[in-house]
Order: sequence, then structure tokens, then C-alpha cells
Amino acid sequence: MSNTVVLGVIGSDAHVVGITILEQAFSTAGFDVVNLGVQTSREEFAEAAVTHEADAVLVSSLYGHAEQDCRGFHEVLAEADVDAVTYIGGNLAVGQDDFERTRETFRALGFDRVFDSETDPEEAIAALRRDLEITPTEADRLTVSS
Amino acid sequence: MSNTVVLGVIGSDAHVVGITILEQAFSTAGFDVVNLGVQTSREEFAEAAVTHEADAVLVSSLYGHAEQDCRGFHEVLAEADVDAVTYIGGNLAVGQDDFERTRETFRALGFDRVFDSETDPEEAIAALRRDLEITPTEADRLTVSS
Amino acid sequence: MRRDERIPSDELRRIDEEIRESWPTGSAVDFEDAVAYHDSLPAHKRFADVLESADEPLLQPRAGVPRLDDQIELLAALHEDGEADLLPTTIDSYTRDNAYEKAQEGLETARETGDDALNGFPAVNHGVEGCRELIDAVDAPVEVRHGTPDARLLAAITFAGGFQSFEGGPISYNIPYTNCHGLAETIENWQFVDRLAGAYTERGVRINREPFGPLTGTLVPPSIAITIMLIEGLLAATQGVRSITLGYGQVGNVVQDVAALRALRELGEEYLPDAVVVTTVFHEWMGGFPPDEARANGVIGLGGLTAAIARPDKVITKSPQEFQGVPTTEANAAGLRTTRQVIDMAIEQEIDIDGIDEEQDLIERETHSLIEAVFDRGDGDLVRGTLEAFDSGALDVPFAPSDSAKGAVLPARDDDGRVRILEWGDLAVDDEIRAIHRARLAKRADTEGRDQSFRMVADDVDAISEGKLIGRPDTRGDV
Amino acid sequence: MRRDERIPSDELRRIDEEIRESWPTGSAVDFEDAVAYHDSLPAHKRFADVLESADEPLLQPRAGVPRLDDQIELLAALHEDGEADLLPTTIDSYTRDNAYEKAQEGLETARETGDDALNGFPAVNHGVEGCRELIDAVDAPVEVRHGTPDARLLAAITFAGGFQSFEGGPISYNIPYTNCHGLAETIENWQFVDRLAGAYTERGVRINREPFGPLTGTLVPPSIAITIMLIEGLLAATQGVRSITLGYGQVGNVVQDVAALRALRELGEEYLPDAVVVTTVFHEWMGGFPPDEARANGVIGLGGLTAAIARPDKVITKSPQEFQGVPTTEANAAGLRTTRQVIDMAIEQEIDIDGIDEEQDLIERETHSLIEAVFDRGDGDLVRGTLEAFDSGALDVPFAPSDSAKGAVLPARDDDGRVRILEWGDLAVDDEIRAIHRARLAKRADTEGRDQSFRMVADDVDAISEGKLIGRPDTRGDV
Ligand code: B12
Ligand code: B12
Repeated sequence: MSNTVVLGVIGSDAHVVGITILEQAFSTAGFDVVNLGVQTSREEFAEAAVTHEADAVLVSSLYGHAEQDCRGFHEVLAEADVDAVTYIGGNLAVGQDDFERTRETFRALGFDRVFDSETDPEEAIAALRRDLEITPTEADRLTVSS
Repeated sequence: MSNTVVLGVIGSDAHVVGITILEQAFSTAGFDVVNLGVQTSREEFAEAAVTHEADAVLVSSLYGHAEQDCRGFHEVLAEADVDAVTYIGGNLAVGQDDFERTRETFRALGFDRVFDSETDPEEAIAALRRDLEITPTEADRLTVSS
Repeated sequence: MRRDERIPSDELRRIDEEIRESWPTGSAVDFEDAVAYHDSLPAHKRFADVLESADEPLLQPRAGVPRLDDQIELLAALHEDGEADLLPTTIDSYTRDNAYEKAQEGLETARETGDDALNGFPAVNHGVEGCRELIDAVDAPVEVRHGTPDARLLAAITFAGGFQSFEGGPISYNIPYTNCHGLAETIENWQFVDRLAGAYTERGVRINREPFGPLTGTLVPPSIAITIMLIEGLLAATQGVRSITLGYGQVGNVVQDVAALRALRELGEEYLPDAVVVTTVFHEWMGGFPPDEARANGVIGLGGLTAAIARPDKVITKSPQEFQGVPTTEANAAGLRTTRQVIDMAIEQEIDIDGIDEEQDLIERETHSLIEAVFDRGDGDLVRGTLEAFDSGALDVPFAPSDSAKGAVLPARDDDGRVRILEWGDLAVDDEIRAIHRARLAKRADTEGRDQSFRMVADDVDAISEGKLIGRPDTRGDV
Repeated sequence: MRRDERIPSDELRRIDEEIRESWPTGSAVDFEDAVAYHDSLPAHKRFADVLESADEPLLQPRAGVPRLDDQIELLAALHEDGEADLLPTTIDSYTRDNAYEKAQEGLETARETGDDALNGFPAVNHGVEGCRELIDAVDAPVEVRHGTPDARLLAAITFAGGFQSFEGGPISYNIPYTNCHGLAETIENWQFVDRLAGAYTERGVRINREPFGPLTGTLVPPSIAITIMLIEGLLAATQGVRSITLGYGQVGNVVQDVAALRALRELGEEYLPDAVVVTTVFHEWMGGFPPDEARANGVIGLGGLTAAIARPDKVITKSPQEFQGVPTTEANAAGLRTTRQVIDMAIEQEIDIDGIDEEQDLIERETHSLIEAVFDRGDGDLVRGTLEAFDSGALDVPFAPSDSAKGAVLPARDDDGRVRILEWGDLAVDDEIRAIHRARLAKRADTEGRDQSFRMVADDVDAISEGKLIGRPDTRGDV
């Protein structure tokens, strides 16, 4: 069950702490993690997804420009024939947003799941296991609400 | 200019600190202050106003039952033939009230001026000087907004 | 006049019957049934046990609304959203005045209009059954908090109703709270309350009793507060109470507050009988708050930090809306969480501040002086000693609305912000101690270039609400 | 590669021209006119003077919105309602990337729709005139805060625009903020910025420079932060800067924070030339905040208290909405007032905590070791020393997104909550110091009954946002 996950921070965002934690959590959970680091472009995500035959692409954004940065993201993936589950998470809007509206915005952009910054990594792992139909484990019984 | 002011906390309210400060401030400002203390009834206010020929009756209430305690207050004063300026101040409603509404309530009950608990004693003194047409002094130039 | 002796059983029964007959809901009280009800409560609702076995300060808010279902909802919210460890039920002012009829009217108005026509929960009117409904519905221990000089019926009903902690005492719920009750009278009243708590205690239901430490909440010198805590603790112990929580209200100077809480605990252990389990409670600043929630949060934060250093067993929190009026549930819960965050961030840190021991010594010396004066004047009887001490001003409380205290003592802050005594009246402390206070206040007067006067006291009373600890002259200029 | 030498005047002019030509608004910059404009400003808008002459910590928030009128309104509100002493203008992320075209688009969208399409104020696009409109309109000194690796044009325009303080530095605005710029490159860029500030300084306009002390904001060991502050201070001094504010971000342990701020000031005085006026700035907790405003207020309160004890010259405040996103004006002002209240209540108190001196000694020893290693590696040149130190890992920053740092250092809290180093990489500190850290961390591991591992680091990263200082294993279980 060596599922591969491509992980990175999009745009010119340099908040690295979140993906550092995520990398460790997904690795511990048994995934192969390709961490592209901060300030990753759409194209770099697509390339890595192709190279590593990623099952999932995890995009992180904290600095408030996620929407601009993600416009066209799924088109770039499609052009590269990437057929992976896509998640995005972090502080996705500038200011004190209503998260439900934010979630809709990013769903409309093509993301399969949208997580806010209160998300515990375990939650995302449980969701991904479900989406990739990986044999359920203990952790899976956590509620997934994204 | 020895104007007499009757001061007290109405009802079963025992918050004494405010009137202690007020007593000192009005005395320093040159008024004769009759401090009836806490838990003063309507009747006690009226009696003292008569006995001391009060120019003003200052009612304090902090504990949130002012409205109940002041119903009929002006009728009692009228019966005793008290013709004094009446002020009330403190925390006049239970909970997080809108002060403008509270002010109207107490105006309707007959009070000439209604002060919230942010009132600086100097403000009340300036107002009283104005209402009693006492020669203006320095302090008078403070804005009165009650 | 009663002495400091345990009320005999027959006398207890006599008063109990009389009390229960004084208002219709009293008739539902049945001691045996009540003991059985308490025995049926799960461990996590046993107030004394939960409090005494905690290894971190437990948090408790203040809260009371007239209607039962609203009160249940309020407490549930404070427990869940506020993460309160212990819950309160604050009683309305009419009940405190034993004006149950008026409380009934208020309750009915509240029921009809939905408005909170009372400033608390009228437990007597809700009766034993109403109280038990509350205790059953909430998932933490609950204390009765009030301010009632004659709380005999309130105690009878709430104890039978399942409450296991009861705030107040003959001095602390008289002197700061009313001018209509003599001290001899409230001592008698509270001997009954304590004796009733003692009766439950004998049957294994350890009702926790909590004298109200902050008194008038306004610059109360620690030694005065502690002396009164010791007296009330001793009086309660005589009547058989075995779980006593001594209280203290924050003055805002960290060193003095930590020293006072330590002195409170030490002296409590020293003076109270061994059979009593002594715990302490720290009240976040009880004086005038800033008229601004952001600034109020600062006051609360400093309270939390003090608690993290002093580690009392319990902290009574304030809300950011303290200035304005009874807080919304959300604001009340917010005060709890702000406090929790500061305590939990600071409590594992070693924060040893210099000068705490010296300050504690001074507080203990003063307290010894005061409490021994009380004993002396009583000639072997604490009740008499207490009455004489207050009567003569040997013991006194600043800003007391009650004529039972001389109210001659006036406090002011020194240059470091610690509360000292400016006017002594006849307070029973020796010249050496007075000289220490005088020197400290002289230093402040010097710093400020003004005389020591009531002006200084008034400035100090307003200082925290105006954003500072010490009421310096220019502070006023700013406003 | 440049050396740590003052850029000659002709070279300064050359770069300056090149920079100003790189974007249309650059052409409005005129040095003489700018000096005259600065000279026309009233005393209370002179940043360095106001900061250096304050006798209490001054408060400054973070704030930036795209439109000029909104920014003016925002700053006015923070000054009046927030009682901020010093004001910020935070620059948007596109400008930080020198993507002025995108910033322009964002600004236009903002102007058309009223939405804040940028996360800050695009000062380059607003140009000299826009900046001066801002400086004229607000009634306090204003600093440019950003995170721009190549801030040359931003500096040219904002200095000419009347700003008298400029945050950042070649390391502190590179390593934590980007992975697209080499260190050699940012050192060159910042030499120009500092040289320009020095040119104004020579003309009597003392532009204040403030290296960004918190770095990645996440458990940065004090000695690492201080070393970088010293390097950036020295580099700036070489270029003629005479007002330097060294920064430090709260780690949450009061003793360590006070010790670090004292060490920062002492070492700043020790290492920087006498001609430089050194001040310090304390940033309230820069790591992950609790997702709850009430709890966030607790974090802010602890920051205020730390500031009251350590007395830095300036405090950069956080808002209770830090977790969620850019705060509303009200929340930003609230963070200021909460901090003010705590500082003003605590600052007159004598709060001397044990162990601060020892901790300060340790921090100073570590810092000496690190900075001397940098000097050694540079063989007389600080620029070279810095590059080699980062290259070899002799100097390193935890959680650095930039490849210019090894990022091999991993911090963790000890049993008292102080930040220690778990993984050293090639950090230039000797075994004796390492042994101290190791012993402290071993004690914690022991308390928790688990191994020292990345798990511990991850737990510590989340701890404050989850309500504690130390990421104990059971803390996670709670959540
Ligand atoms: C530390 C920090 C910094 C550090 C970052 C150091 C570094 N290189 O990593 C510094 C100080 C350098 C910094 C800079 C900036 N920051 Co910053 N920063 C923070 C802060 C305080 C904590 C972030 C953090 O590390 N959290 C801890 C980690 C573990 O949590 P996390 O990042 O949220 O990640 C978790 C979850 O979000 C989730 N998650 C994240 N991504 C994903 C993706 C997926 C798929 C899933 C499932 C889950 C997931 O899981 C993660 C692990 O648990 C936050 C506010 C906060 N949260 O308290 C602001 C914050 C994110 N920063 C902000 C801003 C604006 C900036 C700047 C633009 C500020 C400025 N004006 O200078 C710059 C941007 C620089 C750049 N180019 O990116 C804003 C964003 C505003 C918005 N979105 O509306 C915030 C919210 C602060 C605020 N309230 O204004 N910042
Ligand atoms: C100290 C205090 C106490 C002390 C009082 C000691 C004493 N005997 O004085 C103690 C602890 C005993 C206490 C008890 C109670 N309190 Co109390 N108390 C306070 C507190 C914290 C400060 C009051 C104070 O002394 N302020 C300082 C003085 C100088 O200011 P002041 O009283 O506001 O007076 C100034 C102005 O209001 C104005 N002013 C006042 N009156 C007048 C009149 C006129 C004519 C004018 C012009 C101006 C004016 O000028 C004064 C001088 O500057 C306030 C909250 C706060 N403000 O922060 C709550 C508060 C007033 N208390 C409250 C309550 C509910 C009670 C209790 C019922 C609580 C309880 N549940 O146990 C009991 C009531 C007991 C009783 N029978 O009265 C509520 C009132 C709620 C409401 N109105 O909605 C408050 C607002 C707290 C809260 N947020 O819930 N309290």
C-alpha cells in the first residue's frame, strides 16, 4: 500500500511549518510523501505528480492569496494528464472569512476536499484513506467533515 | 452658594464605593452633601430632601434592579412636596444594555438626568451647576452629555 | 448572644423546622431523602472531592439567571464552551433580602416575558425539586453563590436540592453586602447554615463551605481579608464543616497577591482544626473594571498569571464585560478560556519572584496581630471576640456599607502598587507594622509630589478601570 | 561578492538610478526633495526620536490594506482606538516578490470592487506622493513592514515618501520568507537599503532600521535570533545607519524571554558601534495561535506581562484574530489595548524572577560562540563570514523554508517550557553548551516517559494553539 502524495505550498507563500508537520504525519501514516516545499508553482505540482505517479496532490496555502494562486491549477493538472485526488488546506482567504463560502470557492476551482487551518493532520489522512479506498484502520473512524 | 445635595444608593443595593467617591467630589466642589448611604428607600430619600431642603437628589444604583426600585420614586417625592433636581446614575440595567434605551426609561420615570457608570463625577457636577444656575467655573466648560 | 459552640441537635431541628415553615417550598425539604439524593450523585459531581483532589487550579465562573431551563443551558454552555471545571449558581438580590415574594414575581415575569427580571436564580422559589433538576442536568459540581445575610432557608433548600458547596459567611456576606443586619444576627444565622452543612458532613455528604474572601472587592488589605477568612473558617469548623475553601481577591500586585495566597493557605492550615480539609480560592480582580472588553482581558490575563504562580485550588474568573453588567454567556465563557490559556501556558514554568517571602511575612504578622486581637477580646469565645473587634474597630473593612464595621480604615497603594493602609482607625496592629506601611506610602507620596489624602485613595479606586494599577496624579489628567 | 564595506557614493548613485528606473513610480524619487520633506515633519512623526526617547515600551500593531484612503483610516483607528504609539504599514505579498504589475492589478481590483484583493499596502504602486499623503494624514511615526528580499525600490520610494523606519534585513527577510533568493544576493540588496538609510542619516534624517527578530516565529532558540540581529545590525551600521532596533519574538517562557531581551540589548550595545543608538523590540508570540479569540487574548496577556518585566523599547502586538487571518481593525486595536492594560498594570511593579541571570548567561555564551564563529569564518569580513556560516550550518534557522539555511536545527521545549535545541546539525556551539541543552531535554523526555523525537517538536509547534506551552503527549490525547 505505498500510496504517493505530492505536497507543497503554492504561489509565493513561504509558510513551511504546516507542510513540515503534514509531511511527517503522512509519512508516519505510511504514505510516500514528495514534499515540494514552499513557493511551488502550479507547473511544479503537475510535474511532480507525473514523475512520481501521485495518487494525491496536497496543496497548502496560508498567506491569503490562495484563490489567485489556484486559478487554473486543475487545468494545468489536466493538461499534464494528472488524475490524482486534490486537496487544499490552510488559511485560504484574506481576513476573517466565513469558511463555508471559502470551501465552495475552492470546490468550484476543482479541489476534491477543502480543509481549514484547524484541521488535524489525522483528519486529512483519514479522508485520503477513504478517497483512495485504503483498508480502513483505527484512525479512519475519525469523523471527516470536509 | 451652599447648595444641598442628597445622595444615596436606592433599593437593597449595597454598592457603596461609587457614592463614596461622589460624596467626596461634590463636597470638594462646594456642595453640602447629605449621604444617606446604601439601601436607601424612596421614603428615606424624600424625608432627607425635605429635612435638608435639598436642591438636588442624586440616586445611585449599580446592582441591576434600578428600574423596579425607582418606580413610584417621583410620586413619593411629589407627595412630600420635594421640588429638587433629580439625577440617577450607575449600572442601571441588568446585563449588556443599550444605554440610550436605559436613559429613556429613567427619563420617563421622571429623572432630570441619567448617567451611565462611565460618568466622571466632574461631569455630574458641571451638569448640576448648570441646572442650578450656579456661577460657572472652570469645571463647567466640560461637556455635559446626559 | 450565642457563643462559638456547636448548635445542639435539638436546637438544630427546632430552627430547621421554623425555617422550613417560613415559606411554602421549605416543606419539601427532607434530610434523609436529601442524604440519599446526594449519595446517588456520581463522583464527578461531588464538589469537595473534585476540588480537593485537583492538581491544577480549577476554574469557576459566576452565573445565574431566573428560569430553570435557562440556568441549565447557561451552566451547560459554561461547562462546555467555557471549559469551567466547577459551576456556580448565583442567586438573585430579592432572595438575598429574603424577599421571596418579590423573587416569585420576578420569576413569573421572567417566565412570561422571557426577560431576565431578576439578577440571579431564585433557588428558594425553584424549590428542592427545581434544584435537583438543575443538579441532574449539568455535568459538574455546582456551588451556590449569593451574598445573603440570612441564608438559612436558602441553605436548607439548596442542600436538599443537591448543591454541595455554599459560599458566604457571617462577616463576608454581611459587612460588604448590606447595612440591614447586625453582626450578632448574621453570626447566628450562619451558625445554623454551617451546622446544617455539618449535619450532612456527618452523614458522609461533605458540603464544601466557602467564605467570601474579596469582601468589598476594593483595595482590601490582605491581612484583613485573611483574618476574616480564618474567623469564618473557625466558626464553620465548630459546626462540623470539614471542607473549607478560604478566599482572596486579587489586588493586582503580583508579589502581594502570591504572598497573600500563600499566607492564606499557611494560616488556614495553622488555625483551622486538622479535621478540616483547607483549600483556597483566588478571585480575579473584584474592583471596578475597565469599560472596555480588550482592557478587561488584560486584567483577566494578569489574574490568570497570578494564579499560575500562586496555584490556588480554585480561581473564580471574571468576564470581559464585568464593567457593563451581567455578562453574556459567551463573554463569561471567554473569561474562563482566557484565564485557562494563561494558567496553562505559565503553570509549568518556574517563576520564583523575589520579595514574596518578605511580603508573606508581613501579611502573616499583621494577620496574627489581628486574629489574636479578636481572640483576646473574646476572652475564649470567638463570637464575642469578633463582635467586640468590629465594634471597637480592632477589625475593620474598607468601604464597608455596613454600620457593623467602623469603616475607618482607608487603603492606598504604595509605589510598587501593593495595597497598604493609609488610615488605620483602631485597627489592632502595632506601631512597627504601621511604620512599615507609612514608609511605603510616604515613598509613593514623594514620587508623586503630593500629600497622602483621600484623593490618592479615590485615584487608586479608579486606577485599574482607567488602565493603570496605581492612581498617579497624571493618570487622572489623561482622562 | 561584496564585502562588509560602505558602498561608495558613486556606486550608491548608480544603483539608485538603476532601481528607480526599474518601475515608473521610481522616477518621482528625488533625494534633496525627500530630505526637505522629512525636515518638514513635526517632532512627533520622527520615528527614531520618538522611539529612543520613550520611557515606557511603545506599542505598534501590524496593518496594511491596499487602498490609500483605507490605509489612512485603518492607521487613524489604530492610533486613536488602539492607542498605538507607533504605526505600521504592512506591504502586500506581490510587492515583496517585486511583482509590481500584479500588485497594480490587485490595487485596481481593490479600487473597483472595494474588496481587499491584496494582503497589504502596495507602497511602490502608490508612489512617493501616495506615501506622503499617508504620512501627512496620520499623527504618529510610521514604519514600513514587509518581508521583501529585494526591497531596494520599496526603500527608495518609502524613504522619499516620508517613512522613517524600515523593517527587515538580508537574513531575516530572506531565510524565513522565501526560497527564491540566495543570501549573497539579499546581502547586496540590503547593503543598498542600509546605505540609502545612511545617506538620509548623514543629512540629519535618522532612518530607523529594524532587523526582523522573530525569523520563522516558531520555537527559534534565542541565541540564533540574537546572532542574526547582531549581524544585520553590524551590516547596517557599516552603511551608516545610526538608529537600529533589534528584535526578538516571544517564546512564551517568561524567564527565557526576559533573559533573551536583556541579552539582546547587552550584546547589541557590546557589538554595535558606539555611534549607533540601539533599541529593542519584542514581538508577541509569532507562532501558531489558538483558534479562539478568548484563548488568543491569554497569549497576548502573557506577552504584555513579559514586556512589562523586560521593558523593551517597543512591542509589536498581536490581535485575538491572529489564527484566522488578517484581523479586523477592531480586533487589531483590541490586541493593542489588552497589551497596554497588562503592561501599565505590571510595569510599576518590582518583579524580579530568579534564574533570569543564569538563562541570560547561557544565551550570551551561545551567542558569543555563534557570532565569533561567523567572524572566524569570514576572516575579517562579516559578509563572507555570514555566507560561510550559513553554508556550513555553523549558523542555522529552524523551520527555514529557504535553501540558504541548512534547516538542520530542530528545537524543542524543556520541562520548564524553555526552547532548547534537540538537533544541532553543524551549529557552532561547543559540547559543554550542547550538554546543557541535552540534559534539559532529557529531563523533559523523562517526565513524559518518551523518547526525544520529531514527535516532540511537532507537539511543541502545536502546543500554544492547543492551549499549553509544552506539547506533552497527553495534551494531544485531549484534542
Ligand atoms: C509563523 C507564521 C509566519 C512565519 C512563517 C515562517 C515560515 N516560513 O513558515 C513568518 C513570520 C515568516 C510569516 C510571514 C508571513 N505571514 Co504568517 N503566520 C504565521 C502564523 C503565526 C503561524 C503559522 C504556522 O506556522 N502555524 C503552525 C502550523 C503547524 O499550522 P498551519 O500552518 O496552519 O498548518 C496546519 C493546518 O493549516 C493544516 N494545513 C495547512 N495546509 C494544509 C493543506 C492540506 C491539504 C491540509 C489537509 C491541511 C493543511 O495542517 C497543518 C498542520 O497541522 C500564522 C497565524 C496562525 N496560524 O496563528 C500567520 C499567518 C498565516 N501569516 C499571515 C501573513 C499575512 C503573513 C505574511 C504575508 C505577513 C506579513 N504581512 O509579513 C508573511 C508571508 C510571507 C510569505 N512569503 O509567505 C496571515 C495570513 C492571512 C490570511 N490568510 O488572511 C496569518 C493567518 C496571520 C494573520 N492573522 O494575519 N508568518
Ligand atoms: C465592587 C463590586 C461589588 C462589591 C461591592 C462592595 C460594596 N459594598 O461597595 C461586592 C463584591 C460586594 C459586590 C456585590 C454585588 N454586585 Co457588584 N460589582 C462591583 C464592581 C466590580 C465595581 C463597582 C465599583 O465599586 N466601582 C467603582 C466605583 C468608583 O464606580 P461606580 O460604582 O460605577 O460609581 C461611579 C459611576 O457609576 C458613577 N455613578 C454611580 N452612581 C451614580 C449616581 C449619579 C447620580 C451619578 C451622576 C453618577 C453615579 O459615578 C461613580 C463614581 O465615579 C462592579 C463592576 C464594575 N463596575 O467593574 C460590579 C457590579 C456593579 N456588581 C453587580 C452585581 C450583580 C452584584 C451582586 C448582585 C452580585 C452578586 N451576584 O453577588 C452583588 C449585589 C450586592 C448588593 N446587595 O448590592 C453587577 C451589576 C449588574 C448589572 N447592573 O447588570 C456588576 C456590574 C458586575 C457584573 N458585571 O455583573 N459588587
